[in-house]
Amino acid sequence: MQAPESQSLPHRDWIVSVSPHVKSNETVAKIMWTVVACLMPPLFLSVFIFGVQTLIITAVSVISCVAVEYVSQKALKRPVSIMDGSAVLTGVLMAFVIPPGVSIFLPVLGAVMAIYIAKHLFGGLGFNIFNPALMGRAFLLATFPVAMTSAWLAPVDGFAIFSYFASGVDAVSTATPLAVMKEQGMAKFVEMFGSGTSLYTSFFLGWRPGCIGETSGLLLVLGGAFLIYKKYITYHIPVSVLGSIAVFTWIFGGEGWFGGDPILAVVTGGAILGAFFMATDYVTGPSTKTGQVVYGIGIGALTVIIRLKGGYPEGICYAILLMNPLSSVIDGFFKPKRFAGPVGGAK
Amino acid sequence: MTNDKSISELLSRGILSENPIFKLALSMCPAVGISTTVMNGVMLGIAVFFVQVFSSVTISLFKNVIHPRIRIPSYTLTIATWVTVIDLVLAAYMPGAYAKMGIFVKLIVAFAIITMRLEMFACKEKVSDSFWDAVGMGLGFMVGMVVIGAFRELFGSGMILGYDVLGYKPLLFFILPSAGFFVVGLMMAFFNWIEVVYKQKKGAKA
Amino acid sequence: MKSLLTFLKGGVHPPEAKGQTASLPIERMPVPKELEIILGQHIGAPCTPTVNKRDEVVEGAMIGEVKKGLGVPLHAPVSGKIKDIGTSAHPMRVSAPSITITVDHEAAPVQYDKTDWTTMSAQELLAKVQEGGIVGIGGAGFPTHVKLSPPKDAKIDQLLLNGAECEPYITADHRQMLEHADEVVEGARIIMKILGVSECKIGIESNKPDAIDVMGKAAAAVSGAGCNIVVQPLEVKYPQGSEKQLIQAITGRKVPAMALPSAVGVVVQNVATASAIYDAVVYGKPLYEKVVTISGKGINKPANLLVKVGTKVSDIVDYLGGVKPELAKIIMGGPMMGFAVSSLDIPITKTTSSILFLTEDEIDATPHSDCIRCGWCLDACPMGLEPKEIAIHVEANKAEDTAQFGVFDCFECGSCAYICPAKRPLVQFVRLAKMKAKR
Amino acid sequence: MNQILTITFRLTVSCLLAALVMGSAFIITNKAKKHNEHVREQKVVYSLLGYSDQNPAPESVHLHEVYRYVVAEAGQQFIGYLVPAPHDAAAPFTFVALDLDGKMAFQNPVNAAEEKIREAEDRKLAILEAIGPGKEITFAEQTIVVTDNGQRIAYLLGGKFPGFKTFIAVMMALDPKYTLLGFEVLEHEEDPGLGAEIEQDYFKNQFKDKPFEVLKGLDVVKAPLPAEYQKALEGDLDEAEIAKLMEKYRGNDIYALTGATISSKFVTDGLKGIAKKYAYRLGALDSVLKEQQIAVSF
Amino acid sequence: MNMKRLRQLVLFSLAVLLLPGWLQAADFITGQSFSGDNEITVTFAGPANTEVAGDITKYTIYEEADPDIRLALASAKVADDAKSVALTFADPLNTTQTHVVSIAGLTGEAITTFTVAKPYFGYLLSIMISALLIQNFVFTKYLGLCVFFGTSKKKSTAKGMGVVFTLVMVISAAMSWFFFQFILVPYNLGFLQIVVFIGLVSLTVQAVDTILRKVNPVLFNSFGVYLVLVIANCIVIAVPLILANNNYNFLETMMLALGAGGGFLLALYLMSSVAERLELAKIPPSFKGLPMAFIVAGQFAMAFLGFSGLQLF
Repeated sequence: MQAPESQSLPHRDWIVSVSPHVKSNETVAKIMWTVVACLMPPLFLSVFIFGVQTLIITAVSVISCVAVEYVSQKALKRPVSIMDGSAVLTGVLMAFVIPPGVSIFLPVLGAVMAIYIAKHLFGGLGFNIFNPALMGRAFLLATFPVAMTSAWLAPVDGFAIFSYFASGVDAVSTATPLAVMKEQGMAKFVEMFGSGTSLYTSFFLGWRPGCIGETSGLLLVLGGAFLIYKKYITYHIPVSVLGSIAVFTWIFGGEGWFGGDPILAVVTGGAILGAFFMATDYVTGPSTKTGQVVYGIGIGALTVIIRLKGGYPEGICYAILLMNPLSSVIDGFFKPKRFAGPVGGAK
Repeated sequence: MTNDKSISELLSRGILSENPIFKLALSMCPAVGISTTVMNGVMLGIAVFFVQVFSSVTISLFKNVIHPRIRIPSYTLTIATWVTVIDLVLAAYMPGAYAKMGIFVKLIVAFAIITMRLEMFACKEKVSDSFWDAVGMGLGFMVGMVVIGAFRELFGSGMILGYDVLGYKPLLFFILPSAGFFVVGLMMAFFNWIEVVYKQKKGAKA
Repeated sequence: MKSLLTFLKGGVHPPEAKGQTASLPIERMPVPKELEIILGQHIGAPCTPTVNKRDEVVEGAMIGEVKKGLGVPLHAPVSGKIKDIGTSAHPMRVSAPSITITVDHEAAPVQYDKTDWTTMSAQELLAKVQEGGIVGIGGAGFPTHVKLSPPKDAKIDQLLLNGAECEPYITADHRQMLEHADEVVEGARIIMKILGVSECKIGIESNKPDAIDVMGKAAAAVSGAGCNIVVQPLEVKYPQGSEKQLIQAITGRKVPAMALPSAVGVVVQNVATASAIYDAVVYGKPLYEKVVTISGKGINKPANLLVKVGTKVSDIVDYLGGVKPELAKIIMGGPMMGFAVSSLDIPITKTTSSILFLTEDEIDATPHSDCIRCGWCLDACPMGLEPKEIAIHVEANKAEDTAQFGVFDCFECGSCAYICPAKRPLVQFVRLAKMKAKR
Repeated sequence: MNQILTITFRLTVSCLLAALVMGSAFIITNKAKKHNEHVREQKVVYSLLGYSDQNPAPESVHLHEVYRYVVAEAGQQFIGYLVPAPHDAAAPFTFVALDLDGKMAFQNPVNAAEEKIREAEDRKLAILEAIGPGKEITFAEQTIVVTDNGQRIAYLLGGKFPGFKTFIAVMMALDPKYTLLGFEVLEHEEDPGLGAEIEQDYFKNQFKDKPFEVLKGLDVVKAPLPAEYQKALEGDLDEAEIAKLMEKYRGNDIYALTGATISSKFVTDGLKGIAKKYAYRLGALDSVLKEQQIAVSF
Repeated sequence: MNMKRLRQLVLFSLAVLLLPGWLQAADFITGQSFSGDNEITVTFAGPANTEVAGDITKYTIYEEADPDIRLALASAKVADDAKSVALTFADPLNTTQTHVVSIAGLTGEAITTFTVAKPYFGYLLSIMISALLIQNFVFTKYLGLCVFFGTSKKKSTAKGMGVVFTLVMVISAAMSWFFFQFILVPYNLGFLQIVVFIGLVSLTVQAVDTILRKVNPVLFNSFGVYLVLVIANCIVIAVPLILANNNYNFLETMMLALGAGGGFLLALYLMSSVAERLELAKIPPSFKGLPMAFIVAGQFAMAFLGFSGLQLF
């Protein structure tokens, strides 16, 4: 190659690559870290109402996920990508769907399942078929059924968190609203949690027993809304999941038809967390908008089926896991509309 | 297939190089379904061993009488007969173990490995060779089942053959039904990996 | 104010980055010592030289022609002496046959006389267009006279002028429209006569309000019975300048896959092409000059230059005071679809619209990672294709199966690769797939 | 044609051979199977009564099997019990039928060997023969009355009730005052680690020694098992301590298994239902036997 | 002609399914069902005598199998329009049992008797759904794994395979049921079930093969290849064995076969859709192929745990 003639040119090689030469400033890492950031407010609220234990569990979960990611990538001779935040996100999400009172040993095991088996065996981020965090949870639920279904803590009065530090009083264990509803009936539920608008608001704000990150609907919705605003997710999946949960619960949830309580169905359990942060996982969900709506409705329907008729009080985790493998089928059905068909085709 | 096969060759083929579970990947259903304890593995292994040996010998004995057109029906009949026999025997004398294995004893009748040995080996070879081949295959199946069963029993309930070895239960997960898939999958991968490493070492030496 | 139109599906909105040059008037660059004119400047068969080494040529004289097949003649941009008939560096191919002319700076400038085109027949006009060596300036260089003679069974009812200029940085068309609005509109009228249509719409993106204004006035001045030229403001969205997207944006019609715009009764021409047609028909001046945007943070003095075809990039760099040390990438064409070059010896062709000197903070050099199936590329693709699937299949050595995802409909606009958060070179994957997949 | 004949012939022969093998295997094993099943059942029964290989049941202990049938005759229904008669009676068994209000309807001696009575089919035929035509009988259940030196010491009841997954089959023992002596889970498909814990001693022993009065109203509480009680239930304490604690918690409801409230509730309700029904029926049967002076072996 | 036959068959079977419901209701009683744990709701054709309907002493209620155990009523609440009554019981009801309700003096007759049971149709459906999802033959019963792993690489193959399996399973289950019910049980030949069932499966396969070849060669060409694989497969033989164990009646058998076949089809389809994605994935070399398929199946099995304990009806 000839040297540049001009004197004014510094001598160096120009980058030669394929078009386009400008790219948007969105990166995978940016997306992941933003989602993680959106999950921080609910976590802090959780620390506030359940105690530091939740923070420790989340930290253990994150650290073990990152560690497993590092080890897996080293072992499989792949580039280490722990800085892209995906393992951190998996760690946070997995911690969010386990009860606050479990041993810190659990998330370590869950991380192996979530990161190594459910993700890296498939080829790493982008190739997994099932949502790693939820697979980790399903594994923990199968392995430690008692801890995972009973280590719930009652939310403490806002200021008790400080006395927790002072006195080290153990938190009070309790049952989740959905479990009470399922196992002890609606009467007991009303006795424990009350009813009406104050119930909805306290549940929506997060003052209820539940998994570490699922209780505060408000903060989760705010986080989700921020992601929608940033265009990282679209409204399709959250709206269709929550909408179908509400509608199906309304139709089938009560005695007879149309007697269920749609608002309660949305604000209890992990519906909001699942709808905004789990079901919207890029890798395991469909890519087309129509497909996403169908996927969301499927998740909502399965959630309601499991909640009302199934063996578990909450069903959204399994519902998402069951819909995960269908996402490619759904994408196959709802391919994006081509700009125009071939010549001679219908215009 | 040559006619001259030493007994050890016939045996090792079934147990190692053509292990029905890890190598041929046949008869996977029980390997996943009821491999939660070593005992289950041994029991079903015995049943399969029995059926395999008796069927092989029977077919080998009557190979000249069996008309090629009704070859497959004859195999099926033979296998079904011996399965019925072992089913009745187990039900009568080992009701506890039999109950644990449930429907899988009867399902030996549909094991691909048995029919395959009959078709590939017993219908052509001498009775004694067929016998040893069947013994190898039956043992191979049993070994596979026992290995998986030992793994799951040890890590699932901390026991081996019902004796408490660890004193605590490490991971309930392994005795759960769905773990069967994971354990078999991981073991297969493990054996593949060993093979690759072994070959590499061999290659490095040569 | 008319409502802003745009195409329906996909598209992205990269930073426009036109501020550097949008307000700079077109500046005629002095002719350098030497020009290298590449013989194949249009789609079709390359020209064969009609001159020999050491021949003297005058500005505007034909130096190459296409004897067989699709093509237009090539003209000498300057008076001078044929120095060599050899090869030159080329942005897409490594090298290409070319004619080198040593410029005769002493030669008297050629004078072109204005003629009245309205008296000419459509056939004569078309011949003038061909003789003028006019090709599609905005696009790949398709011979314009071919485009202006649509198949007989096609009923053309509209002419669209493409003033969208959707690629970032480029302002050449913008300046042309501002400074030569009348020529553009007149060129449009010539085309309308050739096609025998009475409707013409000029699509201009709304980030060029001054151009919309000036063009609107120019169009209104000539519009009347049997000639209706209007300016249609468009939403700012890439790739609006693509023919099919522009047609949909303005007319709402969809051109079927593998079909030409004439299938839906439309012919699209670039505004710069219209201007060139005006020159060729009214003055008989062939296409040998070109407005090129020189921009990017890596060049000392950005400009909109009127350069002779055949001017080498290095001459332009010298003229503009050299490049900055931060320069990382040189692109011929727009940042979305242009080609990165490794040498400055490349000459300008009829289709060169810009040369960008980009620094590292303008380009993205992040290494790409695996697809995370976010589906953004599906949303961005203006053709409704599935770039992620194409790429994943190519990576898994299954490029043959990609036809189902519409790989052949792709015109490589780069929207998908622009938007991809994993920074995947999706266009490159598509090109690979096109090579391997069978229709 | 010849070929077809050959094939047919050979197939027939092989079928016959196979049938021969299977048939003989069946005949040989069938008896052993029945014997072993019976032995297994007896083992469960004795273990519930507190006997084991180390501590075998004394000679004086006898098991008396009572079979209950639902008898239908011309739109009317009766509850019939096949009860063993004393050794000196004319027929070894008596079929006693009660009407739905627990009043005597009819009784017939059944003359059949004990081995025959064990076989469901033979038993049915024997009863039908004894009670005469026009009646249909459906087997309902089998219960065992245990006597020691002629004194009733326990009742053993089998039962099957819905569980969380499928059915839970149990065998339970009641003393003559219907105090629950204990129960054994025979069959279940509950979730490992959750509902499957109903097999564990600390759950089963909670039911031990619940008096009938408590049993009738027994419910499940969703509260953690007190540590001392758990130790007592698992037998980790010395006997006096255990007895004290068992006494302390005797009147309590059942502490549900953690994470398996539903399974616990099913077991509790199931046992409660079986015991209540049995107590009612045995009361009716006893009063009829007494009233009609029908001699039975227990 | 064929379609007409089919329609007749469907109508007939629907009639058979629904008939019990019609016959059971006495004229005045238009509806009776369990509502909740300890409640039975009875609806009448017209307004009932509120004094009778609201008097708990007029009712005699027992489980069909236990006619001597009367269930204690806590209250009988007559609706305002007197067209229905809600019977509340002291203890929770065992709703799996058929309950017999008699009301004295409600109508002209002395005693009105009718039965309350969960809809039989629902029971049938629950058998099918159980075999389809809750006890999915592949993911929770581990049957048919060889074929499952062998033929789940392409969606089209998976669909064809699943359909053929379902077909064979339904036909062979029907034949096995008849054989079992009318030959093996009456003649005490239960121990021959393995031989008989496998023979019937082979026969079915042969018959389907022959008929399909004659009737619909196109279909045969697309399905024929799978037929060979069906014979020696445990999932097919498992259906008759299960029905023999559980003493199912014919309709229940059909539902089980349909559910099992459908479940197999579902599993194959799910697995094949995933397999198409797996082919593009960067799986570590030692996991390529079967090991990965097992891991995926394990994950499916874990996801299917979500259905555990599901009771739709």
